[in-house]
Order: sequence, then C-alpha cells, then structure tokens
Amino acid sequence: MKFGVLQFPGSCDEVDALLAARRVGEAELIWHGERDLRGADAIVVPGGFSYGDYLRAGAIARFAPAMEAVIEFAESGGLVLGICNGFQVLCEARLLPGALLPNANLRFTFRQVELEVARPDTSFTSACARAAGTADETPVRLSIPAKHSWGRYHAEERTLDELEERGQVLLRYAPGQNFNGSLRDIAGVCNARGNVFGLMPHPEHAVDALTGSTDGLRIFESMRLTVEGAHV
Amino acid sequence: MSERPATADAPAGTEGEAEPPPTLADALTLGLTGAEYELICAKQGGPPNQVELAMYSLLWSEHCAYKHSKKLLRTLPTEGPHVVMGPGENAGAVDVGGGLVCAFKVESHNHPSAVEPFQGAATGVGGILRDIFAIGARPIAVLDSLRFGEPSGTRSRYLLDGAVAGIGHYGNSIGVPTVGGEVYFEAPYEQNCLVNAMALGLCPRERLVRSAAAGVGNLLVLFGASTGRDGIGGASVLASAELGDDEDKRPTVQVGDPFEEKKLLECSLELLQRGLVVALQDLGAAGLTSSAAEMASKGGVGIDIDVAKVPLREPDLEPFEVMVSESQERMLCVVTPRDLEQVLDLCEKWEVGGAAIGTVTETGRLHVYDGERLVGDMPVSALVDDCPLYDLAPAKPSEPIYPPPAATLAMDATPLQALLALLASPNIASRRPLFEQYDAIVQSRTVRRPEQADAAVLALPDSSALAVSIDCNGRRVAADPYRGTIEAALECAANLACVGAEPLGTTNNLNFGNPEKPHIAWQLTEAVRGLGEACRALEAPIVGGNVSLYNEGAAGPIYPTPVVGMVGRLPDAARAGRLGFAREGNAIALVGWDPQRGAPSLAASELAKLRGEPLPDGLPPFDVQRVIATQEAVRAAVRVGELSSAHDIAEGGLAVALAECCLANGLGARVELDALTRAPSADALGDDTPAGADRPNPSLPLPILFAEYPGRFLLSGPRAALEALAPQTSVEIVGVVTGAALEIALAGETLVATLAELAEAHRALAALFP
Amino acid sequence: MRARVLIRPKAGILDPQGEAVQRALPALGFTGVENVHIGRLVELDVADAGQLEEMCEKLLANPLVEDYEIQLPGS
Amino acid sequence: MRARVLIRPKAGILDPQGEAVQRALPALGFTGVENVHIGRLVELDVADAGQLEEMCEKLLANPLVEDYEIQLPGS
Ligand SMILES: Nc1ncnc2c1ncn2[C@@H]1O[C@H](COP(=O)(O)OP(=O)(O)O)[C@@H](O)[C@H]1O
Ligand SMILES: [Mg+2]
Repeated sequence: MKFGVLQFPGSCDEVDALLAARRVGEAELIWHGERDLRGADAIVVPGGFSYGDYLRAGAIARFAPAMEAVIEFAESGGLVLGICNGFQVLCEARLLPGALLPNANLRFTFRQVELEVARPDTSFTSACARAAGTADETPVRLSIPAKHSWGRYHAEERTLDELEERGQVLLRYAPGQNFNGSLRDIAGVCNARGNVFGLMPHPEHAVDALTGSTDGLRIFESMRLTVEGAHV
Repeated sequence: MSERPATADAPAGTEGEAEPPPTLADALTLGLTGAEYELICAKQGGPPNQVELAMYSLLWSEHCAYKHSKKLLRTLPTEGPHVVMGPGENAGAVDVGGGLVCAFKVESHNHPSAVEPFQGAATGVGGILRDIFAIGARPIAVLDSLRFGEPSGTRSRYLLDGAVAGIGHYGNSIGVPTVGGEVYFEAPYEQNCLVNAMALGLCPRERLVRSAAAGVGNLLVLFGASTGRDGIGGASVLASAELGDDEDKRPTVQVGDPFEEKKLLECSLELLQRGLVVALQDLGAAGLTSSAAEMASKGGVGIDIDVAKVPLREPDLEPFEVMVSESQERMLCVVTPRDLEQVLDLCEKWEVGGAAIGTVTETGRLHVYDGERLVGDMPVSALVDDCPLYDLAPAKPSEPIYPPPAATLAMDATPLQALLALLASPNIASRRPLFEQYDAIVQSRTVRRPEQADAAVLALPDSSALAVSIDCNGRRVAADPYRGTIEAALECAANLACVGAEPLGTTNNLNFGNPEKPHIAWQLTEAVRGLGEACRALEAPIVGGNVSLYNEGAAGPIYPTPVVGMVGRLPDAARAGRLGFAREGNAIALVGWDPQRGAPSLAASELAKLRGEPLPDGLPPFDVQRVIATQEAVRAAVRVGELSSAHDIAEGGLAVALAECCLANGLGARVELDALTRAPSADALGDDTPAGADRPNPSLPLPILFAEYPGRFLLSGPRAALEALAPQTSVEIVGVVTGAALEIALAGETLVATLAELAEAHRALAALFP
Repeated sequence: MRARVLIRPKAGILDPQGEAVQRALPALGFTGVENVHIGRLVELDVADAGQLEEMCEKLLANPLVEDYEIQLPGS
Repeated sequence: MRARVLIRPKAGILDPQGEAVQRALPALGFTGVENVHIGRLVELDVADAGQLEEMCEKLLANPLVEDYEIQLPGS
C-alpha cells in the first residue's frame, strides 16, 4: 500500500510522517501545488505550521490545490489522516466537524500524553484492539507526544453529542492529560463515514523505541490493514 | 565603470542637493572614536560620505570587528583531527563519520532581547539557524542559554516569558527541535539579560560551502525577505555601547518570520544541492554591508552593489539604510550569469523573493550604486581588515566587583531544609515549564529529550549519535574567571560522558561587561585562558563562537559568562545514557570522589548563594587530568550498556544530584555517606562558613552534601558493573535504589525526604508560567 | 477603499486570552474591568467591497467559532 | 461602558501575517486586495475609560511594535 504525505510551505513534520508511513508501507511526498495524488491509497496531512499558521492554524493551507484533490479523494471514500496541523486543515476544510482553538494554557506545549482509544474497531484504530479473548475491559492506552499551540477541540454541544452517539470520537486524553482544554477530552475525531480522521497528538513521533514509544505505529498499521483488507 | 562619485570624492558638502555630509561628530555618535575616524579618512583619501560612514561604523563596531577580543581569540585551539571548518566561517564543523559533518555555533542576541524579548530571542534563533544553513548544513537542533535577574522581579519574569516564547515560536514553527539549554537567575543579569542560542546542522562533507565570493563577472543574488527599516542602527551599534535608560534610542524592532525562513532554508539547500551557487552567506548584524564586505574580503575580490535593485518593503529607504538594514530572513549568494535564471526560478518555487543586485569585480573595492549614481566606494580591505585592534589592559580587581547575593535561606537551616530550598532554587528547579514550550522531537532524531539525560542525544543515520550540551555557571566564573571557565568546559564534557559521548568540538559565546575597564579585561583574559586550556586538555577544539561585550549598566557588569557549547559522538545511539535511577535494587555509586582532595568547599556553590554569602576570591584548584580520566571511565562504562543511569554532580552538589536521579523516574534511594568522611583529610571536613559568621552546627556536614566541584558522577546499575570502573577512577558504592523516599545517612543522622516533597520543591518554576 | 474587519470569538466559546487579560489587570492597578474579549483585526484595501463578505466566510473568519463585522469608510 | 481597542502592527514593522493573507487571496479568486494588515481587537467593559490608555501601554499592546486606537461608544 502507498501513503501520500502532503507537503506545504511551512510543513515541519512531513518527513517524520513519511518515515513513519514507510514502516508499514510505501510513502511519498506530495507538493501542495500539485493536484495529482499519485495513486496513493491513503493520504496523510502532516503537522507543522503550514503558511506559518498565520491568521488561524490551517486556514490558508486548506485552499492548496493538493487539498482540493484530497477533498475529492475523501468524498470518494479514501482514507485521510490529519495530524496536528493536518487536523486543523481538515477541520478548516470541513472534512471534519468542529474547530481547533488556542490552547487553554495559551502556550505552545510539548508533552508526552496518554490517550485512551475510545473505538478500537475503526479504519484508523483497529490495530489498537486488545487480543481477542482478553478479559481487560478498560480502554487501550497509547503514549504519544503532543506539541501544538492550537489544540483545543471545539464543537457545538449538539455536534459533540452527535459525535459521541455515532462513535466518531476515536481518541480521548486520559484523565489529567488534557492540557489544551479540548471539550470532552477529545483528542481525535473521524467523519461520519469513518474515512477521515484527525488528531492533535503525533503518532508519527511514536514509531521507534529509540526515540520514545512505538504506540503511534498502530495508527499507521490500522490504516494499512484497512487498505489491504479493501484490496483483498 | 566606476568613476569616483562627487559625494565621496569632493570635500564634504560640495554636491548641491545632497544632505549635509557627515562630520566627526556623526562618527562619534555612531560609536567610532576620533582616531578611528581619522584612519577611515586616510583609507578613503578624504572624509567618508554618509553611506560610507554608515558602513564603516558598522564594520568597525565591536560586534563585527572584534576590536577588543580578536587578539585573545587567536590564542584558542582551533585544530584537531575532527575539525573540518574552524572559526572564520559562518559556523564551524566537525566530522561525525559516515561522510557527514556537524556544523554548529552559538550566538548571542542579548541587547535586542532586552529591548523586546519575544522578537529579540526569536530573531536570535533565526540568525543562528541562517549561519548553519549558510554553510550548507540542514539545521537539526537548537539549544538556548539564558540569564536573567532573580525571578522575583517582574521585569525578569517578563523577559524570561518573552524570550522563552520567542525561542519556541521560531524553532517550533521552522521545524527544528530545541533539544536543550540552560537558564540561570542572578542579580547581575537584572539590567542585562543574556539570550544565547546555539544551533547544529548536518551535511554531507562534500556539500559544505564557504562564503568567499569568486569569479569576476559573477552575480550577487539577494534572496529571501524584502528589505525594510528593521534594526537600522540596530544590533551592531547597540551591541557596542552600554544600554542606557534612554528609551528613545530604541531602534526599530526586528520582527522574525519563521515561515519565511523555512522557505529560505529549503531554497538555500536546494540551490546547493543542485550546485547552483558559488558562495553563500547569510545576512545578520550589519545586513548587506557585512555580508557583501565579508564575501568580497574572503574571496579577495571587489563587489558592485546597486541598492536600487534591492526589493524593498517600504518605498523610501535611502541607500545607506538599504546597506545597513537588518531585516531578517535574507541570504546572499554568488552565482554564474549562466545559472541566474535557474536560481531565480528556484526562488519562485519556494516563494521567496530573489534579485540580482550586484557583480563580483576585480577591483578589490566595494562600490555602492543607486541606479547609475555611485554613492559609496571603499576598499574592501579597509572595511574588513583595517579596523584597529585594541590591547586589553587587564588588572585583577582589588575590591570585590559583585555585592553578595541576597540571602534566602537561614544559616541554621537543617540539611533537609537546605535540600528542599536548593531543589526549589530557580537555578536548580525543573526546567520543564520552559522546555515544554519547545518542540524537542521534530525531525525524528531525538533519542534523549530534556530531563532524560545530561546531554541531548540525536541519532545519526548509521546508528551512532551526536550528543550536545551547553553550559556556564557565571557565578563560579565571577569567583574565578580562569577556573570557572575550565569548569564550564569540563561540565559540558561531563554531560557528554554521561550519555556515552566523547567531545569532538566546542563553540563559545563570551558574554562580558565593558572590556575597556581593567577588571573586565582581566575576567575576559582569564576566561579565554581557561577556555583554551580546557579545550586543549579535552581535545575539543574551538570551531567557532561569538563575543558579546559591554553587558553592563549603572548597576555594574554581568557575571562574566563564557557560555560553552560542546558537541560529541557516541557509537551506539541505543546505548545513550539516562540520568534517572531506573531499577529497584540497583546499586548507586559515587564516582570520581577524591579522598586526597581535602575538604570539599561550599564556596561559590548554590547553597552559598542561598545563604547570601559573598563570592570567594578564587575557586579551589582541581586536577584537570584527573577529571578527564574520570569522564573517560564513565563514558566507557555507559557505552558498555550495563549501567542504568549516569548523572554528573553539578549545582547543588551530591544531595541535589541524588534527588534528581530519584525524581526522573520516581524511584527512591537509600544512601550512606560515612565512607566519605573516612578520608585522610576527614578532619578538615566541616562547614566552611566564613569565620565570624554565625555557626549553627548542623548535624550533617553540609559540604559533603552540597559542595560543588568538577569530576564527580552518580551512577546506578548492577554492583559488579559499577565496581568495574575502579581501576580507572575512584568508585564508592554509596547506596541502593529503593522505595519512595530519598534517605541519606551521614554522621549518625538520617535525612529523609519523600519523593512527593522533593517533586513539589523541584516544580518551583511552574509558578513563573501561570 | 480601506476596509476593516473585526473578528471575535462567538459568544459562549471559552476565550482564554480574554480571561488572562482580565485576570492580569487588577495586579497592574486597573479595576472595574469586565467582559474582556480578544479577537482579530484585519485591515485591507479592497477594490470591490462586495467581495468582503465572501472573503470573511471563506478565509478571514471561521464562522463556526467566530463572528465578524465588516466596517467600511463612512458606514 | 463597552470600549474597543484596535491594535495593529506599527507602520514599517514587518507584518508576516498580513503578507501571508495577502498572498493567499488571489488564489481564492479575490483580486484587487492590497495592504493587508492583521492586528488584534480587544473589547472590554470599563468603569473608568481614562484608564484605557495606560492599560494599552502596559498590557494590551506592545508599544514597541504595535500602535493602538481606543474607541469609545459615541466617539
Ligand atoms: N568566542 C569566539 N571563539 C571562536 N571563534 C569566534 C568567537 N567569536 C567569534 N568567532 C568567530 O568569528 C567569526 C565571525 O563571527 P560573527 O561576526 O559572529 O559571524 P556571523 O556574522 O556569521 O554571525 C565566526 O567565524 C565566529 O565563529
Ligand atoms: Mg553569518
């Protein structure tokens, strides 16, 4: 399977995402000015400060030609993962509900955070599930770094209720870990169809024991399973 | 092409509509001395015009010409087996194996940060990053070295807050991790904060590029941001005079744009990768003036520049303003006429401005045109090489320069109280509230983040790793500039040893007061002597650095602060050491403790500071070779991979180091230190409170717990692995990793502090970042 | 024509910046200040003021979380 | 009384945000837009409007890099 990783002027974590994706499949960078997604099976909109994050994080990047292609790709059911700034871009592009606002602590914050997998049965989280037959009912936890200044997830109460009812909240900050003030501790949400997912923490920075944890790899692994399952 | 312009040639004032020509008085205002002005007139064959005087005044400033430090800098060791590029280029570089070199340098942005801490610190990071990619290396890490007055002062807190946010803003946005740094709070920095930033970069050895302009007829391309009035009369002039209270003199603040720099960085590296540039140079202090003159000087050529071709942000800049503007995020390169189109196309791809603004000539002169009009004409050698260098007149002060610090801890505090006060001291408390504002992991290379180990560790492609540390305890340098500076270098090397790295090279930033004063000249001379000796002994030559002088105001000079940054290498990234105790039941060893050394001294220690003791006149001597041998033993042991932790003993001494080892992973320790009192000179052990002071007789010998001196480490691991160090250095097994408290038994008493108590104290800085 | 757009957080959305300012004021000796809100100010020269509304909807503001107000000279 | 403070980058000071927005607009089909500057908008209830100036100098604006304009109802 092949990942396409978008690259905007001001992307910072695109190479990290590329390297992470290459641990489970092929991966290639796609320049923001291109409309051709080069046959990618899944798209990663990476972290960083696209267009310097000026105005609002992600506001300008969403209009890049490559994003038009990504919107079409998503509408046709393709898997799209937005990480950090990528999550912001997907919200700005209305591929995901809600918005990301400045952290409640008003500072850029880098912290290893504990996440709870609220839905271990989706296209983006299936590899997080506990082995079948395990008695443990508590949510699976992932240790993944987060680093951002605009990470406070916000949506209207009604929208939040809907998201929860429909199982679109895939990741939550574990108790005590929600430093940015996200409503209902939401760390990652997907769209109604389940093929577009955005999260603030950085799974691509948790793919190697040498540099921290390997928990983030499971997100990429889940996407591979989904794509390859679909191909079977 | 170049007839002499009327303005430069004729006696001042003969050209009809020109503004009145500058005079000696103007030269003095710009910071030149009368004698320097005379010399400029002689070099020019007459009084310089406005453009020329502006350019001379910058290039002949302390900041650019190193008038008071160059002679000293020449005494530093700059060569060694790993050195690929020494001082003189935008950054130095060392070979790190696998065909790669590591470029690195530290630079100060002290005065701009004192004016506007956020932008000052941000543009400081921007500037040092440009120095790294100017030699062709991709920046891979930033470290910061900060000094402020005591955080009880609102202004110090404002400066701290702004500087940290500014560093984070720039580094985070451009995608370079900030992996380490240091911060100290001391009263002498109240009026003059220090903001130094160090950056590292990586590049294939053959892609290193120099800044010497070459090839007569080649073109000069200015690319990046457009030019505005930023910092006119800024850093260069500012950095050469004491910062008074005169708020009106504040120059236009330079604003940094990391997004622009990100594009500039990618554009520069792609230009190099495609072989399109002959020479590359960043624009820093003194802007175009300095870059063009340096490039011409290094290449032994002349340069013609047309300021009318420089893309401007504001329409009405005068030629001299264009030449001295310090607008950020700009680079200058030399390209062949054939490649010009490709170069400009690449600029367009990366959405950065680019314009051919000049040519390389054989004249050896710098000609500044405004369209057709020649508005400045100077010999390059006069601009760059002929500024007079001054001899210092060092004299050791007979009186103490610095008042004693304000006491915050009673003399009769118990050892437990002292330990908690030290952990909560702004100089020792956890730096987490600062470094959490920095992205330490972007680029996926960071093997050790802040507080995981004594040095930051960055993986290299071949499974080895770089390690880097930056350090300087200004209070100890103030007590003894020579030994204090050696200690700073040894401390860096100790940090590297703790992760298993051996030093490859060193950079430094000499932050001092006014060198024209004999006692500052003495501090500077002694510090450079110590730095040179230490780097020779460590075989870690100086490959670059920076000097920031005149850091003083009405309240006196800063502590002398020769910030040392050191880069090392370890063969196996996976075995990089960690600082915290990691396994219940591990033995704890004190390594490098010297029983022959006599009484450990509390002089100039953090405890002495808290107790308000005056700085001593001199630090106790130590054996540099012995310290280095201990470092080698620790390094070797860490590399074997059997140790659980390695931490060097620094500020706060042994007890604080123990607490830090416990706090890292929340593991307690039981320690017994009586062995340390059995030394031959044990009778000399005792409180070294100055005679006459109130002697409270604490039951535990405070010096054993809290004295500071180089060469000691705390290791944990299997007992056998620790004892294996014994042939190379002294090893004292002092305890075991266990429980949820730190218990230290000494002289019949036991100090007990729960981990919760220690952690609470250690969190003290959090209050500064509500 | 010089236009001005005022963009403010929608009512009911937490405005930590506004709160931080409000908390900081008393310490500086300013009393009787309430209801502080912080938003964005965009000023620009436009040839066609009719485009401003769309510009706000599409780019300058995020209508999900922000309200905007367009001010034109003489209005 | 509800007061409004407009805070904008000082003339001549680099305004990277404004530049980024200006560069983005043409691609979205908005033409003829120039001189885009982005600043901050502070709105607050004050008991004593006489304090506003000092509030701006001390806290709301950074006078080194920003200009501010105080607007009061009816002014
Ligand atoms: N303290 C120092 N030790 C060694 N080299 C130094 C020191 N200070 C400055 N240098 C060297 O002098 C040269 C000029 O420095 P600087 O003016 O800061 O360069 P730049 O303008 O590129 O920042 C550089 O090569 C720098 O490494
Ligand atoms: Mg340089």
